[in-house]
Amino acid sequence: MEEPKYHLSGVMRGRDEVSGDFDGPLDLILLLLSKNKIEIQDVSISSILEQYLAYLDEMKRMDMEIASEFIDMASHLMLIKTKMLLSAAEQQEALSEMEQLIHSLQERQRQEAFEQIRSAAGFLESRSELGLGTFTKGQEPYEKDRTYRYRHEPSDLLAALAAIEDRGQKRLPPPVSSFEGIVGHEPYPVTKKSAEILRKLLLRGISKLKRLFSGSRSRSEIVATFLAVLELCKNSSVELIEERGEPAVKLIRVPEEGKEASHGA
Amino acid sequence: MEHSELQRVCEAILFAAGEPVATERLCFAAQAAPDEVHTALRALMDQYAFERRGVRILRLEDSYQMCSANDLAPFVTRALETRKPPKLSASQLETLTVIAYYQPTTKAWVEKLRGVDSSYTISALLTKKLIAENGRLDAPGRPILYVTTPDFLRTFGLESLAELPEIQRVRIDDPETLAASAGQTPLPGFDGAPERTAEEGSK
Amino acid sequence: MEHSELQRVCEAILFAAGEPVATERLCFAAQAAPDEVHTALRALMDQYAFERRGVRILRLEDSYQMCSANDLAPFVTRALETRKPPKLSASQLETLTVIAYYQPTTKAWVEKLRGVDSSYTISALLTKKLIAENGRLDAPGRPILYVTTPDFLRTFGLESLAELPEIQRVRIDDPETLAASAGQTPLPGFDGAPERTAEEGSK
Repeated sequence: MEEPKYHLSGVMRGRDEVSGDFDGPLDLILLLLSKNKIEIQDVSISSILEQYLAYLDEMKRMDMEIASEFIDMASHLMLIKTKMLLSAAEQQEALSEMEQLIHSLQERQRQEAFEQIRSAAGFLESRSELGLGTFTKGQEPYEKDRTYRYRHEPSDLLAALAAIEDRGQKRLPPPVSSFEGIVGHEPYPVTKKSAEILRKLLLRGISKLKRLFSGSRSRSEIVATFLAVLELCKNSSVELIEERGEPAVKLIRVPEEGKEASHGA
Repeated sequence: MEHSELQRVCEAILFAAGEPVATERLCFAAQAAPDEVHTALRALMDQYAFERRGVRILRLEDSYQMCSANDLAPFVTRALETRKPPKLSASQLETLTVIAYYQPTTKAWVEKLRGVDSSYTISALLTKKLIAENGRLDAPGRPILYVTTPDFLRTFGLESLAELPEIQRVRIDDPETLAASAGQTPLPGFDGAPERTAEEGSK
Repeated sequence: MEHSELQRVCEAILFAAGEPVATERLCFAAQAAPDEVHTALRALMDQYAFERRGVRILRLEDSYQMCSANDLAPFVTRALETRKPPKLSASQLETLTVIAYYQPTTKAWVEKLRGVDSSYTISALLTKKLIAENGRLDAPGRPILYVTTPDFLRTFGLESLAELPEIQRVRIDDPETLAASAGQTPLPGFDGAPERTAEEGSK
């Protein structure tokens, strides 16, 4: 019959192997397990027993006194092993005793681990005065700076333009830069022209379209006047009508900006 | 230079407080006279200045406050910013491109070209300091004009706007272009152009 | 002694931040290499100590933090009308120690080692910011994992977890606590034990 395997993987490392200083049989077992670098998962009652007995023999050989509890443990281990070889019922009993042993080993190990923690806690306690007296402060308020800090390729701009064009299915008008050298300073601001026209219309209410261009001294002034009329039509300040067969401009209402502009002028 | 005990005490208190601490309180905590506190702190302030420290102590009326050195604010800000700032979104890039090529220009023009509301992206670009306001258009409503900033040039590794990649120039009488620009807000330096007159006039 | 620009920058940032600032963040803000930052700050720390300054710079794992000199606590508490935080109770100290050595670890593991319910002490340690939650264990019930904080290091005058005294750590393999050690990151200084392998934990 194949001997059952016991999983003792919780038992990882015993105490200091050199000192051999242990309190009882459980510690001895833990020590043996770690000493033989048994990857404890697959340890068997046989290997525990073998090592345990070998260790006792070694102690005997060195004429050392062996405490009775070690002998008790040896007989206990042998009993478990023996039961393993007997009937199914006995085997069941052995299994549960083995489980108990494992549990004891684990508990022993937990205690040991906890002792370690206790000693480390003592170390921390002795140092806690250090930090309890240091004060820290809160964060100083600061002004957020969201200046963009990534780098991009100029070609990203072209890609963006292409995206706009694709979406609109139309080509974009040329940029201002295309007109550099062609277009100079605007000598006749459209707003100023609008104000001028409004002033004239406030006096007369209506004016022939042609008449609005009468004082123009240059082509660009004519353009400005024309744009101003369009702008005023657009915001419904004036309307284009026909008077005596000629186009004329009629005042509807003075827009807010128009008022300001005419006051300012 | 070793600090006097009073200087150490004041330094620790001003640090831990972070905010202004009244002289009175410093005196109470350090069990010292106001004159002593003032003298100690004056010496400490001088020393900070002399050593070009990253922090300094300010006297405010009858209080003292420790704070980080003014000139280091950009570093401090960069360190304290918790989130990595987001990169430009596609719509921000589009808006930025329109402004870069048509500057100075208005929100209306950006929206005209992009075909979508662009208020949010414009304000995001302002925060990122990639564009800036630059006066108002001399037209009804006096809309704000936007231009790109030196940070824009840096971001795209350009020395000047002249280095912007050339875009294909379109013919003015292209009917599609006419449609695109119809009713747009006039641009300065643009709306007096004879070409535009032709456009508008042909409607 | 005049400070280097990097020292000034780091000093200003550490002051302004108040909390521990990761070296990485200092490097990013100061545009310097980690080595340069460490060297500059080490020199600054030494200088603070040498001059018996009222403030200190602490290194906490891979962060730095400015704080007041601990011998001045009585003055600071008097000025700010705060109190020194109360000492930790024995059970808090035990729980904290278990978490320090076995981090990231679960409440179940703490209770396994201590043998008593530890919910209350864990929540007290969280409030004191000595421990923090750090994700969940990928195991049934997805228990919360706890780690120690930079405040933990500062409180115990440690520069890093590696300065904790070495102890023998165990893993007790039972179904309840199997989870506790799963996915543990070995701590520097006291690990490398081949027994604590990932596959054991992930069984």
